[in-house]
Amino acid sequence: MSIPLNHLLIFTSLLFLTGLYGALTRRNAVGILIAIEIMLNAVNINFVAFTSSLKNTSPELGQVFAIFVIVLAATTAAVGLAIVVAIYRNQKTIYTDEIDLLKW
Amino acid sequence: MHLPILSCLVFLPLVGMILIMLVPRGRDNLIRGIATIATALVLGLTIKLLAAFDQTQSGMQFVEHAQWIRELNVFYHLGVDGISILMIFATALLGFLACVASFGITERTKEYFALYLLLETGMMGTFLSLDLFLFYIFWEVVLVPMYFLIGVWGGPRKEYAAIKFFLYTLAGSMFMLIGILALYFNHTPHTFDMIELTKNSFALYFQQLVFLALFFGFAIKVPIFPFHTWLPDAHVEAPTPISVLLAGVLLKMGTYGFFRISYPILPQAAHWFGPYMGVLAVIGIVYGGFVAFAQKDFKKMVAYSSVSHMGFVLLGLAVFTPAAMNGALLQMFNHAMITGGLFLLVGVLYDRAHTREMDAFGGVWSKMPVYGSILIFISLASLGLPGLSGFVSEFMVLMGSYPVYRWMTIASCIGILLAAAYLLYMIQRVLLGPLNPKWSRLPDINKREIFTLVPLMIFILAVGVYPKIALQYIGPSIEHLLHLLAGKIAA
Amino acid sequence: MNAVDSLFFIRSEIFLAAVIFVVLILDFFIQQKRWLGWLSVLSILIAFFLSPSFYPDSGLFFNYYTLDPFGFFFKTIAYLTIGLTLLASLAYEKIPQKQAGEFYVLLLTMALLLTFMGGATNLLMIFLTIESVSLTSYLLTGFQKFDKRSSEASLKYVLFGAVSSAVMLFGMSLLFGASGTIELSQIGELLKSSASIPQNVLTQTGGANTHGMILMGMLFLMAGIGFKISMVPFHMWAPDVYQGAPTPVTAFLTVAPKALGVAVMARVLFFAFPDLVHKWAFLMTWISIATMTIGNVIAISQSDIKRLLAYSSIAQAGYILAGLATPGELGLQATLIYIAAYLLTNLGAFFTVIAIERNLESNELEAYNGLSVRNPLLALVLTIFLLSLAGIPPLAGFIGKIYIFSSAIKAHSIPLALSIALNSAVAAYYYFNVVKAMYLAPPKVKEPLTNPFPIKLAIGTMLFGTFLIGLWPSLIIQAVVKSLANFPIF
Amino acid sequence: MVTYPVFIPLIPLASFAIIVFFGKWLKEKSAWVAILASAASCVLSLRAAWTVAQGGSFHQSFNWLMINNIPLEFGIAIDPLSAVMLFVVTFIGTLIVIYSVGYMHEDPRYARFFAYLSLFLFSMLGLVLSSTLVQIYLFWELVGLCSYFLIGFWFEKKSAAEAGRKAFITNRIGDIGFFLGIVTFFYATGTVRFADIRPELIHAHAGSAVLTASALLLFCGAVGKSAQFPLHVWLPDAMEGPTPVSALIHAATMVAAGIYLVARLFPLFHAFPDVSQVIAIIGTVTALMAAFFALTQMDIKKVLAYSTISQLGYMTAALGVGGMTAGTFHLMTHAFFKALLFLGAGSVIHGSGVQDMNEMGGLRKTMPITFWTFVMATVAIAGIPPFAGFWSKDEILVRAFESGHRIIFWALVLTALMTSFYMFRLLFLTFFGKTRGHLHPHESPLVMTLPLIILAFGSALIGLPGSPWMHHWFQNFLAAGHPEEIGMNSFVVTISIATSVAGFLTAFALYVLKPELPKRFAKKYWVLYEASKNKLWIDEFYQATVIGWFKAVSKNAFVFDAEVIDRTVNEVGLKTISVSRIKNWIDQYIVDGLVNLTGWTVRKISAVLRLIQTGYIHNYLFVLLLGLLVIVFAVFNI
Amino acid sequence: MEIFNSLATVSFYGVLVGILAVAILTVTTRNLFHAAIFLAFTLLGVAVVYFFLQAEFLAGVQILIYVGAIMTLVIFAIMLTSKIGDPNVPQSNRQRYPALILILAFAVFLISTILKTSWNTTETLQTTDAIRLGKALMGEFVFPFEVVSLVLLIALIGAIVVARSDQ
Repeated sequence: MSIPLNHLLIFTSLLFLTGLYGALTRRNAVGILIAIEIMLNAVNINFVAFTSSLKNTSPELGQVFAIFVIVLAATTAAVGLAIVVAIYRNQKTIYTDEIDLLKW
Repeated sequence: MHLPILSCLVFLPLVGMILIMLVPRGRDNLIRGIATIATALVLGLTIKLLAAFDQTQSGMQFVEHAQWIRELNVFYHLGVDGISILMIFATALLGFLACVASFGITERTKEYFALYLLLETGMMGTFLSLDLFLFYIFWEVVLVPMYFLIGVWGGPRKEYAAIKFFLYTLAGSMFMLIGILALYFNHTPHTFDMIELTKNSFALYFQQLVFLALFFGFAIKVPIFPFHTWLPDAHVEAPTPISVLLAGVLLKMGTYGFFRISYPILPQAAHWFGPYMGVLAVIGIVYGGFVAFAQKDFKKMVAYSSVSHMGFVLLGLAVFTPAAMNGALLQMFNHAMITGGLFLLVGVLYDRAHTREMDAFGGVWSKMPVYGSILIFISLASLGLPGLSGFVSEFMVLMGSYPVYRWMTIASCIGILLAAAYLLYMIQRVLLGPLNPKWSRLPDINKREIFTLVPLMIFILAVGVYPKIALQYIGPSIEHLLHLLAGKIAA
Repeated sequence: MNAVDSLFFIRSEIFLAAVIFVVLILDFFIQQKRWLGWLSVLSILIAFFLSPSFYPDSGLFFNYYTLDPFGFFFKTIAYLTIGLTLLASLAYEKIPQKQAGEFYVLLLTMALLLTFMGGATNLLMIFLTIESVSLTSYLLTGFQKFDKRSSEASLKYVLFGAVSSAVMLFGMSLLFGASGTIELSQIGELLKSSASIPQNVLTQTGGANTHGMILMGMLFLMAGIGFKISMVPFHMWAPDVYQGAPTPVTAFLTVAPKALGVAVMARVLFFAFPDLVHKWAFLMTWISIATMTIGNVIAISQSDIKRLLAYSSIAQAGYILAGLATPGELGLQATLIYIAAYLLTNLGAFFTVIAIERNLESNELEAYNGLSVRNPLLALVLTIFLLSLAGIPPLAGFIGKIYIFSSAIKAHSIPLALSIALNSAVAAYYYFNVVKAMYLAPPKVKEPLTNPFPIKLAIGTMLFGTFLIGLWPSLIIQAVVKSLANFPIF
Repeated sequence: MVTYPVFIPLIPLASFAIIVFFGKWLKEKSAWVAILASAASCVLSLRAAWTVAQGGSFHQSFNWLMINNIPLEFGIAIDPLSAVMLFVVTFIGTLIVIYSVGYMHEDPRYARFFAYLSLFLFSMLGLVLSSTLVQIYLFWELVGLCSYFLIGFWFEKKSAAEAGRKAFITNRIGDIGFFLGIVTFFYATGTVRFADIRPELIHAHAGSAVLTASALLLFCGAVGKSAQFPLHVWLPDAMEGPTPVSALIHAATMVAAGIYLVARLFPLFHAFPDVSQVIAIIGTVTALMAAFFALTQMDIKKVLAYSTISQLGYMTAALGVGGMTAGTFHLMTHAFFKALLFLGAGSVIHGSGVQDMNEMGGLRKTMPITFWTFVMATVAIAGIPPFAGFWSKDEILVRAFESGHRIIFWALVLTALMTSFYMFRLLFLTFFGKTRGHLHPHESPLVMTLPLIILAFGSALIGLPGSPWMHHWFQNFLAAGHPEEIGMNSFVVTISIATSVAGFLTAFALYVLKPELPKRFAKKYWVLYEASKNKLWIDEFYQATVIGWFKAVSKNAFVFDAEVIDRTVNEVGLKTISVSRIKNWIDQYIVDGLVNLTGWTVRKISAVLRLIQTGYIHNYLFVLLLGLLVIVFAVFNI
Repeated sequence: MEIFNSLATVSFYGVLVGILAVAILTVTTRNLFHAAIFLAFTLLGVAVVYFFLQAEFLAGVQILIYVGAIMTLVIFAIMLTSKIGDPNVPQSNRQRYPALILILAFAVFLISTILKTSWNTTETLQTTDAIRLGKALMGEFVFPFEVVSLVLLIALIGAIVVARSDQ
C-alpha cells in the first residue's frame, strides 16, 4: 500500500461529497445524473481499497461488489436518461426548477 | 335449546341491517318494517331478559364466553349484571322508540335504517361486553354510524357537527385504548377480561395513569366539563331520533365505563381521583345549568341540560356511598328516559314549525294541548319534581354525596334550582303566553308520536313513584362493587 | 448451499422468470394484451403455489438468497400485491395498450425482484435488489410516457433514488471496510466480539477501531432503505411520485416496496446491529413519530385523493416503523401484522380510486361529491377501506393498530403511544374528508359509475381480506408468528 | 292491610286521572267528579279526625328507598295535628270546588281546572298525611307544581305565566334549603320519620351545630311556601290565578303548609331557642311588613294577598315564641275567614267584572249575600269577639306577651291594628259609598253564594272550640295529653279588642265619613305612602340584584362556553368580521372550539408544511441530506 | 526502489488531487458538455486509482463501461435535449450556498470520524486477477450475477419503451 487507507478514505469522501454537491446544485437533470456517477465512483474506490488492504477479507469480494455497482450504475444511467428524454418530450425542459407540476 | 340471548341482542340488529341492505332502494315501507321488527325483537328479548334476570345475584348472568383471538387472549365474553341491565333496557327501549320516530325520515331511507341498526348493535355490544377488547370494538363501532347519521341526515351545520363529534370521541377513545393496553400488559397473564382484571393489585401510580387515560375516553363521551363542547353541536344538528339515542344511550356509555371498568379495576385510583371528579361534576351541574338558561335554541337547551344532569351521575360516582352509587346508576336510566323524551318532543315541534327558536313560539299549549301537557310532564321530570323519576336519582345522589362532600352537594343544589329556571323559562316561551298567530294552524301531536312518548312517560312516573322497580335490579351489583372497592381501598 | 442444490428451492422464481420471457415473446404476437395480463395473474398464482413447502437449512446460492419463513411472508406480500396490481391494471385504460405487454413484464420482474429483496441477507444482495426494484419502479412510474405528470414523477423518482442509493452504497462500503464482510449476520458477530473487547486493548494490540465507521455506515444504509420505506426525512419523493404515477403503480408502490423495505430494514437492524439497538431504537422512535406526524398533518390539506393517500401512506409507514422502534417479539409481530393489514386496506383504497378515476377522469376530492348516490357500493367500499386505514374496528387496520399500540405500550414508549393516538385522530379527520365528500356533499351529475370485472375482483378480494383479518385476526397473527419463528429476537 | 285513610288522598287522585283521560267526554260533568271526590275525602277525613279525637291514630307505610342501608319509608300517619289539617283542607276544599262551578263556567279549560284542583287536593292531603320529611318534601313540591299550574291557568296572559314561574322558582329557592335541611337532619339524627322526632331524640343532639343548621334550613322551606320575608314576593303575583285558587291554595291551605311543617317539627325548633328566635323575628317582620303594604293597595286581591302574608307571619311568629297550638289554631281560623274573604272577593269580581277598588263602591245593595258574608269575615279577621279570629289572635298575643319578647309583642299588636284598619278600608271601599266605575253588578249564583254562607258560619263559630268557653278543647286535642298552660291575660285581651276597634274606627272615619282625607294623608306622608304602595321596592331590588346577577352569570357562562372553551384563539381575523355581523355573533363563536383550535392549528400547520414539498427535486435532495446529517449528528451524540 | 515507491506515492496523491479538481469542475462548470468531458476525465482518473490499487481488471471495466458506455449515453442525452448546453443558461440552482454549507458539514463530520478510525490493514495489497474474478462471478456470485443480467435486460427494454416517442 502506497498511501494510508485513511487518506484514501478522505479522498473518496471528498469525491463523494463533490458528487453530492453536484446533485444538490445542478439544475439540469443530466447534470445531476453526472454528479451521481461521481458519487458511485467514490464508493467503488472505497470497495476496492478496502478489499485490497484489509486483513479479514478476500480481494475478490470488494471488486465483485464494485463490478455490480458499475453495472447497476450503467443501468441507472440508461433508465435515468431514458426518463430525461421522456420528460424533455413532454415538458420541453430538463431543468429541475422548471419541473414542478407535482408539488404541495 | 338454550338461546344465547345476549348474542341475539347484539346481533339481531346486525341481521336486520344486512336484510335492509339486500332490499332494493325505494321500498321504504319494507325497510322501515324490517328495522322496526328488528328493534322490537330486541326490545322483546330484553323484556324476557329482565324477567329471567335473578335480582338477588350480584354477579354476571347469562354469560357467554368463547375464545376469539387466542394469541391475544381475547374472548367473546358477554354478560349482564345489575350495572348493565338497566342500560340494556334503556337501549332496547329507546332503540325501538327512536326507530318508530324515524319513520319521518324519507331521504335515503335504506342507508338510514341500515346505519341505525348498526348503531344499535354497537350500543348493545358496548353494554354487554365483558372483554375490554370487545368493549373497545363496540365502542368504536358506535362512532361510525353516528357520524353518518348526523352528517347525512342532520341540520344545516351537520358536517361540522358530525366530524366534531367523531374526532372528539375518537381522540378520547385512543387514550382509552392506551389505558386498556396498559392494563393488558401489566396483568399476568395478559388478559382483556374485565372480571379477571378486577382481581389485580396494580400499584397506585400505575392505576392513576391508566385511570387518567380511560378518563379521557369516558369523560369526552359523558361529556364532563370541559370536554362537552361537541355535545351541543352534535345534538342540534342530529336528526331527532339520533339525538334521542345520543343523549339517551351514548352519553351513558361514558359513565358506564366508569362503573364497569375504571372503578372495579382501578379502585385506588378511583378513590384518589374522587374529589377531582366531584369538582368537575359540580362544575358541570352548575355550569351546564347556567348555559342552558342562556340558550335560545330549544334543542341546545336540552343538550346543555344533559351536561348538567350527567353531572349528577359523576357526582354519584365521585363518592363511594351506596346511595350515591345507586343514584348515579339510576340517574343514567332516568336521564335516558327523560332526555330521550325531551328530544322527541323537540323533534315533534321542529317537524311542524321548522324552527327551534324558543322565542319564535308562544302560547302553543292552546293549539297543541296534548303536546303541551306531555312536554310539561317530561320537563317536570327533568327539573326533578318529586314523584317523577328524575327526583329519585338526584335525591339519592345528593343524599349519598352529602356526608362526603358537603359543600359540593350544596353547590349542586344550585343545579336543581337552575333546572327549574331554564325548563320553566322554556315552557313559558314555548307553551305559555299569548299565541303567536304564526302557529295558529299547528296540528297537535299525532298518534305515532304519542306512541313513542308514552312508554317513556310510564317509566318516568313508575320509577318516580316506586323506584324499587328499577333499584331492585341494580342494588346487589352496586353493593358488590362497593364491597370490592372498599376492600381494595382499605388494602 | 451451492447453486445446483438451490435450484429446487427457487422453482417458483424460475417459473416466474420463464413466464417473463414467455410474455415478452408472446407480446409480439398477441394483440389483445389483456390476455397477457390474465396470463401474468395466473402465473403469479401458480408461482406462489410452486413455492417449496419446507425451508432449506442454509441460505441458497452460497447465502445470496435466503429462503426462510420471514422471507416467505414478504414473498406472499409481494405476490399478492403484484397479482392484484395486475388485475387492477387490466381495468386501467391509461396504460398505453401497445406497451401493456411490457408493463406486465415489468410487474412480473418486480415480483421476482421483491422476492429476492425479502431473501437478501447480505449487503450486495440488499443493494442489488433495492436498486433493481427501484429501477423497475422508475420505469413503471414513467410508463404513461405521454403524461407530463407521469414522466415528471419518474424523473424525480430516479434522481432521488439514485442519490439515495449512492448514499446507501457509501454506507455499505464503510460497513464492508469496518467488518471485512458483507454478510449481515457476520457483521453482527463481529460487532458483538468487538464490543466485548475494551477499546484501549484494541489500539494497543494494533487492532482496528472502526466504531465510528460502523455507526456511520449503519445510518447511511438506513437512509437508503428508508428511501424505499418513504420514512421521514427520506420521503420527499413519495407524494409526487405517488401522485404522478399511473394509479395501479401507485397502489403497488405504496405497498410492496415499502413492505419489503421494512423487511430489509428489519433484517439489517436485527442481524447486523443487535448491539446498537439502543441507538437505532431511539432513532426509529423519533423517525416513526416524525413520519406519521408529517404524513398525517400534510395529508390534511390535500385535495387530490391520490396525493392524500400518498401522504397517508407515508404516515402509515410511520406506524409500521413504530414496530421497529420498539424492538422485540411484539414489535416485530406488530410490524408484520400492520404491513399485512395495510396491504389489504391501502391496495383496496387505491383500487377503489382506480375504479372511480376510470369513470370520473379526475382525482380531485371535489369530483367525489355525492359518490354515494352515483354508486353506493363503491362509496361504501371506499369508506370501509378508509375506516380500516383509520384503525376503526372491526377491520384489518384496527388489528394492526392494536398491535402497534401494544408494542409501544409494552416497551413503555410513551411518546410513541401518544403520538400514535393523536395521529389517529388527525388521520381520521382527512379520511373523513373523503367520506364527507362522498356522502354529505350533493352530486353534480347523477350518472352512475360502472366498472369491469377485474377491478371488481381486486376490490372484492381486498374487502374480503379486510373483514377477514378484522374479524378473525388469529389467521394473520399465526402466520406472522410462524414467519418470525427463526428470526433473531432479543 | 290498607285502611280507609289511605283513600283520603287517593280519591282526588282518581278524580284527577278520570278528568285528565276522559275530560274530553265529561266536559261539564268533570266538575261533579271533582266535587264528589273532594266530598268523599272530606267525609273520610272527618271520620278519621273523629277517630283521632277519640284517642286513636293511624300509621301505615312501606319501604320506599334505601339510603345507605337505612330504609326510607313512605306512608301515612294521622295524629291530631294532621287531623286538623285534614279537616281544614277537605272541608274548605270541597266548598271551593263547589264554588268554582259557578266561578269558572264558560271557561274553555273548565275540565282542566277541576283536574288541577283534584291534583292539588291529592298533593295537599298527601302532604298532610306524610309520615316522613322526605315524603313531605315530595308532596311539598307537588303542591308547588299545582300552584304553578293554577297561577298560570290563564297562560295566554303573559303576566299569569310569569307569575306562575316566579312562584315556582321562589319556592324552589326555599325548597333547596328545605332539601338540604332534610339531608343534614338525616345525617345528624339518622331518621326522617316524624314519629321519631320527639323531644327525647332532639335532646340527644342538644347543642349540635349541625342540627341547628338543619333546623334553620328546614325553616327555609317554610319561608318559601308560607311566603315569609324575604321570599314573600311570589304570593301577591300569584293572584293572577283564578280567585277560587287564590282562596284555596294561596290563602287557606297550601301557604299554610309552611306553618304546618314548623308545627310538625315543633320539638326540633323548640329545642333550639336561637332558631326559634329567628323564626319569631321573621314571622313578626313579615306580619308587620305585609300589613303595612296592605294599607295602600287598591287591587282587592292584592290587599287580601298581603293580608294573607301578614297573617302567615303572625302564625310563624306564634310558633317562634313557642305557641304551637296558638299558631295552629290561628291557621285553622284563618283558613276559614281568609277563604271566605277570597271567595267573597271572587264573587265581587265575578259580579262586577273588576278587581280595582277604585271602580267599586256601593256594592252592598246589589250583592247582599256577598256583602253580609264579607262583613262576617272582616269582623273575624279584625279580631272582634266572639268571631273566630279574635280567639286565635288573642292567644298568639298572649304567647308573645308571656314569652317576654316585648318588641315582638308590640309589633304584633301594631299589626293587629293595621289589619283591622285595612280590612275595614277594603270593606268600606267596596261595599259602601257610591259606585265609582261604570259597573253593572249582580249577585252571584247560588252555587257560589252557598259556600260563602257556609264559610261565614264557619268564620263565626270555628273559634269557639279553642275559646275558654269550651275549655280550650281544641288546644287539648292538639297537644294530645300534654296540655299547654292556657292563660287568659286581661291586659292582652283589652289591648287586642282596643286595636280592633281602633282600626275599625279609623277606617270608618277615613273612608265613610271623610273620603277625601286619605288622599291628603298620602300627600303628607308620601314617604310612607310610597313605601307601602311599592312594597318597599323589594321586587325591584330582587330584579336588580339576584335575578340580574343570575341572568348575567348565565349569559356569561354561555359566552364563556362559546368563546373560551369552544373557541379560544381561533381566527382573529374572523373576529373583526363577526363584529360587523353581530346578529350571527353567537353562531360565529360556536363554530370554533378548542377542538377547532386544535383542528385549525393542525390545518394551518398542514398548509405550511405542505409548502416544504416544493416540487423541486433539488430541494427534496437537500431535505434528504439535511435530515441525514441531523440523524447522524443525533445518533453520534446519544 | 525507495525512490520509486515514494515517487509512486507522490504521484498517487497527485492523481487524487487531480481527480478531485476535475470532479469539482464537473459539478460546477456552466457548460454541460464540458461537464461531460470533465466527467470522462474523472472516471479515467478513477481507473488510474484502480491501477494504483492493483485492481487492473476493474480498471479495464471502468474504462470500458463508464468511459465507453455511460459517457456515450450522457453525451447522447445532452445532444438529444439540445439547446440545454447553452452556456448562458445558469446551470446551478439557488441552493448553492446552503448546499455548500451542508456538504462542508458532512465533510467535517466524515473526516473527523475517519481520522478517529484505525484499520486492520495488511502489509501489502491483496491482489486478484480476472480469472479469479470470473470464477467468483460464476461461482459464489452466480445468483446476483443472474439477477443483474435479468434486471439489465428488463431495464433496457423498459428504458426503450419509455424513451421511444411512438404514439
